[in-house]
Amino acid sequence: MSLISIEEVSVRYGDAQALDRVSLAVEEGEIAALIGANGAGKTSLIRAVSGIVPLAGGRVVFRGQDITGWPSHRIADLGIGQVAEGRQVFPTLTVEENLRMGAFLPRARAKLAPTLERIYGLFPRLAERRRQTAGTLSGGEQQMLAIGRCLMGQPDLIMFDEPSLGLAPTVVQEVFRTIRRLNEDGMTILLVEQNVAQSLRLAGHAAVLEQGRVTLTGTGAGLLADDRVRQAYLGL
Amino acid sequence: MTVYLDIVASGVLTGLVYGLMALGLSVIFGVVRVVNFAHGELTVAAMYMAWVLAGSLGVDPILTLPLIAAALFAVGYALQRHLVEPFIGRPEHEQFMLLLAVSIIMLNGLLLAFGPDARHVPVDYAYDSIELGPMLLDTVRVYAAAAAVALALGLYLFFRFTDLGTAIRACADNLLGAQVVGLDVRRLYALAFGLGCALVGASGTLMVLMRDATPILAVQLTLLAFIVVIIGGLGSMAGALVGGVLIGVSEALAGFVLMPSLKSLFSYGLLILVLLLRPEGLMGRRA
Amino acid sequence: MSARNLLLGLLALLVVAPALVGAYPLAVLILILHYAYLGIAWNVMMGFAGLLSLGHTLYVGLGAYVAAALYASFGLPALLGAIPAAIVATLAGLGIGALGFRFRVNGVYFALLTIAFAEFTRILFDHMGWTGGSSGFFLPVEHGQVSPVALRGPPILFYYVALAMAAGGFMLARSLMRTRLGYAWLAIREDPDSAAASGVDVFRARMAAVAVSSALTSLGGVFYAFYYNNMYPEQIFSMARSIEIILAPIIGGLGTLFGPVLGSFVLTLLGEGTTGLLEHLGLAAPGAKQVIYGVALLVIVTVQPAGLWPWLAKRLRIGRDG
Amino acid sequence: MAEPLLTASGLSKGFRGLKAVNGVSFSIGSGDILAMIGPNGAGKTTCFNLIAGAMLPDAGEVRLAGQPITGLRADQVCRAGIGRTFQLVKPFAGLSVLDNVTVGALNAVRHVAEAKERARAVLDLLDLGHKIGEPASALTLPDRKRLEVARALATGPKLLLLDEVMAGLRPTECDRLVEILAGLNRRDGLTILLIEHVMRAVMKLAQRILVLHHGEKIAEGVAEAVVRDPAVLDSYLGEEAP
Amino acid sequence: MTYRLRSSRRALLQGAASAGLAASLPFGAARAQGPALKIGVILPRSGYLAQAGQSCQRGVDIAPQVLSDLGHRVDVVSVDFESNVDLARTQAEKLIADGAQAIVGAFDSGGTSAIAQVCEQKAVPLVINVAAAPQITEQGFKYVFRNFPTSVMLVRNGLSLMKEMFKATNVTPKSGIFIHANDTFGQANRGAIDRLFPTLDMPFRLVDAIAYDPRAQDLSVEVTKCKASGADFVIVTTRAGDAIRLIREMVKQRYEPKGIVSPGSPGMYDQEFYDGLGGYSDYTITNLPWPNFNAPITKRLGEAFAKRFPQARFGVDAFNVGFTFEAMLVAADAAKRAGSRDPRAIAEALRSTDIADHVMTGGTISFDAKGQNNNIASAMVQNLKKTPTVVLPRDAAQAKPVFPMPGWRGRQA
Repeated sequence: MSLISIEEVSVRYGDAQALDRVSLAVEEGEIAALIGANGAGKTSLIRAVSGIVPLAGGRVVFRGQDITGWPSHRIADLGIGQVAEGRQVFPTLTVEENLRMGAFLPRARAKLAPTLERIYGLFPRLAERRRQTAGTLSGGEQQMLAIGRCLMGQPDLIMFDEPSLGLAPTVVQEVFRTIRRLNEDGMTILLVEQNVAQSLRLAGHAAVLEQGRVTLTGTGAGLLADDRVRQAYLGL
Repeated sequence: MTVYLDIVASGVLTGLVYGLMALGLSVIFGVVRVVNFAHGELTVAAMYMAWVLAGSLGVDPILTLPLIAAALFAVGYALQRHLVEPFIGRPEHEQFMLLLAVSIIMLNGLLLAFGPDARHVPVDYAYDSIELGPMLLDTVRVYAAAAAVALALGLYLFFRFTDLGTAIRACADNLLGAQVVGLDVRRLYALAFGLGCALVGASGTLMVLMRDATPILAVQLTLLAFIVVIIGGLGSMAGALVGGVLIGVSEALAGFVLMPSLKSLFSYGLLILVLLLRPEGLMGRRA
Repeated sequence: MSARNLLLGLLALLVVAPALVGAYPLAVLILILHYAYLGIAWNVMMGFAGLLSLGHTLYVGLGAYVAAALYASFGLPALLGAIPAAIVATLAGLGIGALGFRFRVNGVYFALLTIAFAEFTRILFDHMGWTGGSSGFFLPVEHGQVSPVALRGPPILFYYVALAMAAGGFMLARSLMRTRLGYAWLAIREDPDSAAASGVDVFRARMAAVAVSSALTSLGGVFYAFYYNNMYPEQIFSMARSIEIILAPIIGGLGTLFGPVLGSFVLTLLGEGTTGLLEHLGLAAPGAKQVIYGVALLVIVTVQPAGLWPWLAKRLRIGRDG
Repeated sequence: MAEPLLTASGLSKGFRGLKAVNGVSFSIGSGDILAMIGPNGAGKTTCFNLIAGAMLPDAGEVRLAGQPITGLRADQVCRAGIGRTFQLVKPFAGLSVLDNVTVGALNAVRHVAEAKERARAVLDLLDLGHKIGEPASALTLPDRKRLEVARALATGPKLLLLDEVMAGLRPTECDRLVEILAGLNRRDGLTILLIEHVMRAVMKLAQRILVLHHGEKIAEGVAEAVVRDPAVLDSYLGEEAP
Repeated sequence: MTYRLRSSRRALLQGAASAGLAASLPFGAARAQGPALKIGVILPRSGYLAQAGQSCQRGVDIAPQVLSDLGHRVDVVSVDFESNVDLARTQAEKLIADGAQAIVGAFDSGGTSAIAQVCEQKAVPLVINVAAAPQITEQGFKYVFRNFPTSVMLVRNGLSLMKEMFKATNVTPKSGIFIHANDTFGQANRGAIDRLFPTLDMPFRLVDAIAYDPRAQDLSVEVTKCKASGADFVIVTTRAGDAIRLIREMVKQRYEPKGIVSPGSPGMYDQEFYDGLGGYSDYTITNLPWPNFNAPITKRLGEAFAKRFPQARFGVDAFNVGFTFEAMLVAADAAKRAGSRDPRAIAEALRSTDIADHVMTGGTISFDAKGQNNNIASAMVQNLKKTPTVVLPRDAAQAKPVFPMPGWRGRQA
């Protein structure tokens, strides 16, 4: 059984269709990648899964439980975490407060202290800046904070939404290394990216999203070699 | 010279209570991003509650403060949950009309219930003054201001050091971020609205020591709260207190040096200047 | 039914109304037309250009005081006095607009700025000796004089003046909507950035909206001054009055031409009706009427936020022209 | 050689320490089509905003037909002859499709009646002629994208800035829009600068491509050559450098 | 406190009921002859003037019975204009449309002026009960009659009564300060004081005049300013609420002038004032027209009042009740003399009004060419044991004036 299975999900904003019957499954312990251009509907998918935007159709099943229509805080408490596009840290809260907010969920409260230590170990930069407000951090540090905050919630699945967006190349490498490390520690990951090659290289399964529809699926390596992917992205 | 000391002291004391009242408006706006046009009506409702309790139980309003604050918390929570929530994200003028309707209903409901007469709550110390060196301080004002400072401090501690307070700040800071980490935003919004109203309840209770309760006071108090929070910075908690003191002192001085009837001219003048030169307010953050 | 037929029918009915109704309904009709006119004037700013003004009594008051003072001091007839009245109000509006727009005071903040200026002016007039300060300004009463130019005469004269103003305001708003400027306003209301990208000078178009709105509103003030013959800063510049002005267009339908008219009819009749009903029932307690008023507003805002007219127009199958 | 229609030199813009655009220079000849590509967050839209007067550059200059337009307001830039669309579409939601485009057309012609005529023609051209009565809020996303193009086109620009107008269009719709734009370019000599991710459109339309990455220009040249440039591949596909 | 709440609501209900009762009275039941005169009464029974409006309304409620005893048959329709001038106008239109043959009102100068316009246009007489702004009778109305002093008259009488008091007590203050609400009435008084003070050869210096916002809830700065001026005599023009706040602040700031005197403003003789201040309300003084309690008609009015409003004090409401009753009396008297219910004829008869037996002190009620009664006298009314008591002029005095007033210390709220 897949950890999460997204079945025929549709999302509409007013009259505009953002997602059209998208299906995708992520197996426990793997990295699945969803690639696609701007406006293809990647972010809509993540927000639909996490209950932030309502579904116009389809269903989402997590560990065999239908969570369609659940409010976002209950979905998060089930163990579905996300690192959102643009980081979405709390700029006037300190680094530590940001992290504590990640553990506001009932499932995570008890393990707050040890997890905090673990995250400071993982990202020493955050430990150095724990009293600083998040708004004063650099983009890369904010991304670390966003990942750390997500981990505070003790998720079983992390959805990454364009974690490389707007970051310097060296930082991008670091982010991808972190994702790989988390996966090696057993975390299930759904990675949504424009950074095609890097994502596909990491991913076990991958899918291409175009205009709200899944147009290609396969293994990461398979898609990486697929001319159709190259065509879609470079018109080669 | 001592007369100026008296004036400034009295302005500061009054200003602190103004500040506490404005704090309620500021908390609601800072988190929910809705401008509560029914602010004055809620304050007056609290004043009437204090009057009724004082009349029926014979208790000093300061002692009934927690009760009234709790009652208004419930009112605010329900208001947000049932009326305001669907209007989040709707155009500003629609939110304005909604709260205007609430304020019209409340104002006239109070008029129906209590009539237009001003209601005074008698306390033992209503006519007392405290001598402090050369200064003569109004006892009522000293108590009310002290209570206001204590409450503001409590609020600060709540927001700064409790997880719930931090969570409310997080909602204000980044709504999407709050949803992303799984905060129950709707409940936190209602809590914030309730908290804002609880402050209104507390300040109304203190206000009734200094002012008589009458429905028409509501519009004045709404405008006053707006002036205070805009000057201090809409959404900024320190700003509300600073704005309150600033208005309290400047009104007192303008009234003394020039003419009392021109007092509010200065408040509005100050408001206009702040709107033009520093619309985020003296203590506010630049958007 | 077309908008034109509805309009002509309503106009015809209103023209013959004085022959059909008594003095009291006529007074109510005058009130309805007056508020419809003010609503139309306010709607130019909010409904067309998206600028929320909560201080429109400023222009009512300035218009009233200027025309009344000129009449009392120099015998200048109302029709001529209306010109300086409109000029003064327009200058005030342009001043507030220029400050607000240049300093980027938007949305709720702009609304508060307009309140602040209105209140500021009220207190100023409270202390202005030559207009009587807070004890009010009174116009002399001449007997037997009937002059539309001087706005002196029986209620029926004021009725037709109010009707002419409402009809004129309506037609002016309607034709403005069809000009370059009208399109610029609508564009700004919907999205200032897109409007600018489409070549609309946002600042100038907004200033034009303020100018038109404040000038029209001030004429309403002139009417007020000569109809009531007395004015007090406390009352003519009051915030409550600003709210009263904006209720009709919002309830009727923002940005529509018929909205302010419909809103004014509904609100005034609701108000007068409940007053009468409550008195009849012996329940005429202070505040009861306004509570019903507030509930009506609440219902409309929650159920029909676009206003009554768009809803009605759809049922009557009337197009955008309304 | 004739003076280029648009010249941008040394454009820079930072937001809170982050250099969104850093010393970007390029030019477009009259009648050319230039595509600007690069990963998300590369600074493309900021570049547009600097050219269109929506933002003031920290440094650098923009000239249109030799005249400096840096520091002009958005509406002045539009009147100078640059029409634009927004990446996140901003139609006048409460207005009809026809009125949306009429607002743009009023930049080109004096009278409302003429503007409506012009708007109708533009809408016909973009296959929206059958929807002129509908409110813009009722349009689907692809239709809104085309509405944005129509509104910009109706302003009568010498230079058209298109920000990801193909995103969300079906391949056939995309091809149709390419065809229309190519026609305008061919027939009327309309100059176009486009930001685009849909490469099938870029390759069909653009004579030249400019690649931005982290706010800087990393490549510019003939389309076929640019997409084979290793630096471009790296930035775009995220390949590690060979 | 709760009791007062109930009583005011009951008064309202009774008011409504009595209007209905008067209308349904069978013809033969009244002693008076001919058809009843239909009087429309407009008062601010709600809104910020509600206190005074309701006090006046008590006069309206007992008037039909007392007038009937005098041989006048009236039919009263009362409306509330909610202290809102716009509403005053439409309510007047409505009353006249419903057949009111004379209008009585409206306590407030603004509302009265608006009603006057309507009455003038409809040629229906307006008899003003209370409204002092001089402009009302200077606008050239022909159907407006005022049985109430203008603010100039009030202030002139008020100032000369002060002189009389200084003489009677042999105490004269050194300097005075004038503090007033900045509203219609307050400014009218200010104008009158500015004009009259220098001409009346007053024995003290007026050091300053302070205007405050009538809506201001906090008068501490105002009192500080009075205290800082060093004045030992305070002249005030207030309404009920601000009068209470003013005195309360004086107590707190330990400001003890020799006297606090109002030249004819409401506030310091309202029930609210006594309830709000208790013992601190004593010794304050208002110089204003006051009922002549020795007149038989006043006695009859007092009896009717006591019967109808057992919980209210006639001695407190007498001013509002007296003038409101008199306005109705004046209208009924004119209608009787005119022998007609035609408003024009009543207005004609009003011009030759000459009523000697009436409630308030002063000469006969008669109107000059502008419709103003110039024969109204003022009395000095001092609060003694929480009761308004006439202390001057000597012939009407119920007690001796207490001046200078005792200090605040030792008194109880």
